[in-house]
Amino acid sequence: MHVVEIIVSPLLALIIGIFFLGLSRKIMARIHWRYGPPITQPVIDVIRLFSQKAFSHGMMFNLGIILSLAGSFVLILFLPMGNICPLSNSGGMLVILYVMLLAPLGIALSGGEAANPNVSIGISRKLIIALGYEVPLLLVLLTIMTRYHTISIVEIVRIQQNTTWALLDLPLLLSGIAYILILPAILGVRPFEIVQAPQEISSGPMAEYGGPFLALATIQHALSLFIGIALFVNLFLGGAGNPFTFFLKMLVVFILVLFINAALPRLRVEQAVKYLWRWPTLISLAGMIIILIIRR
Amino acid sequence: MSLDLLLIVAFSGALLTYVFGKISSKMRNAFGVVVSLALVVMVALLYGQTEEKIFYFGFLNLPLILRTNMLAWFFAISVSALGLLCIVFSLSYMKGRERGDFYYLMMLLINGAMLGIVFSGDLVSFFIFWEVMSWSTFLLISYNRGKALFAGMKYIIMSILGSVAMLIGMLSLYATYDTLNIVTLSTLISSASSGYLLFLSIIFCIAFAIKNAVMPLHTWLPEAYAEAPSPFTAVLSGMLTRMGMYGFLLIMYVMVGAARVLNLGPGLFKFNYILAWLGAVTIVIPTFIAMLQNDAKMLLAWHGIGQGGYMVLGIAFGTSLGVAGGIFHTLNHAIYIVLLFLSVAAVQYRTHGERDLNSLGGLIKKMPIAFIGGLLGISGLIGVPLTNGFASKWLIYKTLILEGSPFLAFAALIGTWGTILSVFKFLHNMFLGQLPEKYQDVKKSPFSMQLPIIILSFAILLFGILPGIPLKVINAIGVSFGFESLNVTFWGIASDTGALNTINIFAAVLVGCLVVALLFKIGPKATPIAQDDNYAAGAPVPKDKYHYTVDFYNPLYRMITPYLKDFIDAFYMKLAGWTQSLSNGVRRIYTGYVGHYVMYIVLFLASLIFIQLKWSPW
Amino acid sequence: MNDSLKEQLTSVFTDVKVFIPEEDRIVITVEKEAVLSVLSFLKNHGYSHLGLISCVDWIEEKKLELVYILSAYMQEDESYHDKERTTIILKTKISREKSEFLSVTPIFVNAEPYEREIHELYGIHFDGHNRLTPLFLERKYETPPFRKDFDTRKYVQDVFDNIPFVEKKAENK
Amino acid sequence: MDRNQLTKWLKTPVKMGHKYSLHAVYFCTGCGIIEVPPVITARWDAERFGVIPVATPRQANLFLITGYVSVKTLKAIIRTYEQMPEPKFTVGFGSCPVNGGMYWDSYNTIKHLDKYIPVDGWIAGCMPRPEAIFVAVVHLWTLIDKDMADGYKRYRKDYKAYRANQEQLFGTLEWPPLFPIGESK
Repeated sequence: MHVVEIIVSPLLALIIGIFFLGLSRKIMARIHWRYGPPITQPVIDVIRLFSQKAFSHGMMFNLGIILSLAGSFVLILFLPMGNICPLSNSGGMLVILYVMLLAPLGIALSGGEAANPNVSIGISRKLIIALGYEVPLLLVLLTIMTRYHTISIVEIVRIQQNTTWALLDLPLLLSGIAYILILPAILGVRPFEIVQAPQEISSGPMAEYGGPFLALATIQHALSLFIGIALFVNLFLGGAGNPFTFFLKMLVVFILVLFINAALPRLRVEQAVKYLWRWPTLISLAGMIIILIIRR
Repeated sequence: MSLDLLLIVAFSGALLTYVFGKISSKMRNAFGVVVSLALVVMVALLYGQTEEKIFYFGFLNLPLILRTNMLAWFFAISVSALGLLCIVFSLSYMKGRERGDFYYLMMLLINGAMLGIVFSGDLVSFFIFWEVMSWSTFLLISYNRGKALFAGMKYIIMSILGSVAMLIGMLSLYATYDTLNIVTLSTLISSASSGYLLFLSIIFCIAFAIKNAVMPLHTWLPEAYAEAPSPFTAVLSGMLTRMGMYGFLLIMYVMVGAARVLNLGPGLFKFNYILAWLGAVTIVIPTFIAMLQNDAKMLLAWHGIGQGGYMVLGIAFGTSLGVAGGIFHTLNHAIYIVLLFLSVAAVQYRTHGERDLNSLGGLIKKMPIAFIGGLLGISGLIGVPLTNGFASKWLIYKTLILEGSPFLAFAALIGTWGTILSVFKFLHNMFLGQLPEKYQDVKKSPFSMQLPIIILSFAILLFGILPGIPLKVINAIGVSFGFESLNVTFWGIASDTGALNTINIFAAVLVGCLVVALLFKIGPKATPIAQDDNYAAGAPVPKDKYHYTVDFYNPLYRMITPYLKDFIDAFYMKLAGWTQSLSNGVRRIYTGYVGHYVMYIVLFLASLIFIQLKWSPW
Repeated sequence: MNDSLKEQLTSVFTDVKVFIPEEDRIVITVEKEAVLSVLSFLKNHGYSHLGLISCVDWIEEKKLELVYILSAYMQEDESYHDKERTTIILKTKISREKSEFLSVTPIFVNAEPYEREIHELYGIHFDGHNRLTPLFLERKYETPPFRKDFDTRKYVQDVFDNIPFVEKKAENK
Repeated sequence: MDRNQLTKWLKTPVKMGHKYSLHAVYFCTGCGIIEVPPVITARWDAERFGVIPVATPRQANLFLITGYVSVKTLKAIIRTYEQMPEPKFTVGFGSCPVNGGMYWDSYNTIKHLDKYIPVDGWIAGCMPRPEAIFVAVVHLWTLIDKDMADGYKRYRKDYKAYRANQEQLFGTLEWPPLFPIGESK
């Protein structure tokens, strides 16, 4: 049973991620008053990309993108998806936090070897934005962990199953709001799409990615969409009994984020970091202080 | 394998290398390596023994004691192993340099002194070896003359302050218990009043805080690391600064004992609580300062301070997990900071001493081994899973969160993300990005430099995937301090409140990489192209016209530089200025005419008589 | 107001012909030696904006005519008001064979690209110009392309047309 | 539009993939680029057929040469074309790339684009309307189906001739040849 879970959960995550990508292009098109591509367009793109003979800048260029996608797949094994959570007892929340780091590190390393100016600028923007949203994210995660007095995410989900959702449980409301405010930054979606800005830095770290590299990068982007939203659903919306209700909750959150994405223009790096360090941080700090007061 | 033989070999070996150096440098190098190898073997054979050797010299009728226990062995093995690797590394690094014999003498002397500190059973020999270590470090830091002299001066003044503080503590101990043997002291001390214990802890911890560069006393470290010759900086940052950690452990958990030290001091301002907060501050601020540095060694130096904060935080938190995490982090930090400094030295060796990150770049194709060393070093420093940094940080975080102090955990986690940014800038500016014109013909580093880098990289991965190996020893240390033992499995900690299982993570990452590599193989094989054949809107990427890794995090600099001025260093400089002007004033009294001296004496006597007449105090 | 400028010009300079074709436009034709002094005179009188330098190729007279177009920047004070509307067109003729002329960059710094363009397309060498490198054209031309005696059709024939089509070349090999 | 015929997908996934995911390099070479924005946005919406503009040639497989090609722009076009991954298609857009069009006797524009880089399809018209682009895309589909859209193969086969033409026009080129000149015959 355990082995089946290990195979099923990444595949399920991949399917949901690719579906989200296709859905996002369709909904964005409809918002732009256009007909838009079919939902399966990302699958067509990936098939076409795998058939192209790309250019590689060297050994690290290949290994980096492989490491980054492997990092995303490994992270999915730690995230509970409904009742499936293969590697729940080998490290818990802290491992998730650190394995979330592997994907951008992999892309940064492989892009770095390409010595392309756009890539270097993209990498530095990626790391600055990551520092930007990590401050409130860490505060939120620590609040939850101290609130439920555990560091394993399966435990958090189980407690929420018994009691109410974390979002509705009063003291954690502030942390929930803070997380929603930084969700577009975690997913790298429009108001914070500074890293892969096609117009400014010709899609940043992906500027030098050809056929198969770009295919792996799109799959990684799909998985990171899945991871960002799955983390939110697990921590604040109480996970789910079975994968299907989990998927429904994720769909709702995704469409909410998509509307924000469609409506807002792209921020500059300083504006983004200033925003991230002002409102979400204050709210999550207040949430943590409340939790500490209640615990005393 | 008796201890005194070990120390005799260490110190006589140092002197003999100096003598051999006069004959021929080849023999000196070979002898140096043989001595340090012998030390490693001898220390390894001491595993698990608790032996004690007492020597009576006529000195103050105090016995000099050498003893080994698990804690001593743990520090000794890392000191000698890393010392050996740095000696091997500096074989080719120091080839062209002058005063090579002096360099090797000092390196082996420091190696021996550190072993002496670790094995000394009483405070007098501890203090003697401590002074030998401080002085030889001062001589080696100012090896490069020029700015290094100032850095060495700054280092030696602060370490003298530390030694004086330690001396005061020892004198007060000798006055009350007239023995300086650590074991008997620890039994006698437990009966002392908590006020006296607090005084003792503070005095000794000032000495060790200076050596371990805890926040307010850290200002000597950046210049000392930057100016010292690189292989020595590796030793300095790897083990020498962590003698402060050994000192902390010795005082807090061996002498004063765990039970008493954890509730010293009134109410909220407990001694270890303040120390934990100092550790947390030491993590955050130096890491963000490191982000602004443009010199590779300064950047790593500031990280040395930052990581020191993790160790102090771990130890000061006083739970069995925290202490185990702190000690484990000392070992891990030693491994990857030595690796990073050695890879910087390898790059320096090839690019004629170039350290400025803004003018380096693109060396990945020219020096792949140095790149791999750098990559694994920074992933250890960040704490990427499967590297040793992660295992020790996980322990520290777990205890911080479960003990319910999220703000400390938040400081530690933000330190990690600050590390990621600044450390990736280090790797990107040195090895990735555009290769400047003048480094087109850089060759690979020689094998004697690559060997230590490969061994250390392997050690990072080994301790990352199987943290059980060192944790078993650390657990034994924790038990000897009186903490309950953690059930250490071969690959992490098995406990009901969240276990660490690095084999699962390793297997998952391995399978993930294989699957993705197969996925990658579906597409046709990519055609390799030159490093600089890039897309730049149809135009050629301008060569050397501009270097886009200059000012790598420019938007962030503008935001955080105003908050990160180094007030403490400025304060110390002002202090030094006042003392200088004060001493200038005093110097004028000694004018050299005998007449003046006689006048002073007469005046002094007159004032005494006057006081006696007026108030007759005697 | 234009006549007052006209009087000033004729009074100060000797052989300057001022002609006002329509309201707010003054055409001044000058000998090539006097160009620099007239330009600096006009600049001091408020016409500090050099809009454009262009060149006309009078092939019959064997002359190249340089045209400088000046106007005044917007100012608040009243006296400037009518000056802002007038544009001054300064013309001078130089010989076509020995096409040499002084650069006006000392007076108007923004003349630098205009002079580079005229140098590239008409072949007039401006001495005193710091950077007479090509501006737009990729290839070298013996007779500068904008001159009337440059036969574009013949140039296209012998440059572009004798580059063979790839397929034809492959077959006849 | 046989996009959702599964049998075709299983038989020839590469062809179908290329047909229904044409990513065009957003490179404004000439006056024709003013026709591309209406094609991508709401009124004509090329994304229905999977045609979207991408930022870098590395990610693209379609190269629209829009409008007249001046000698200076040709250098950038050749470099961009060579930076595109292998199965790539070029479409000459407007009459100027075909035979020089309105600038047939200009000293500064090149007359026949396919002397320098291989071109798979042409769209006539002095700024053809967006519908003409869709006709070109459909035409490209049929070419891909019949394996006639082999511009990149011709470039690889006759690279020596193409390179000679380019060097004849520019003298020496700064970037090295894409395929080793010796054995490209």
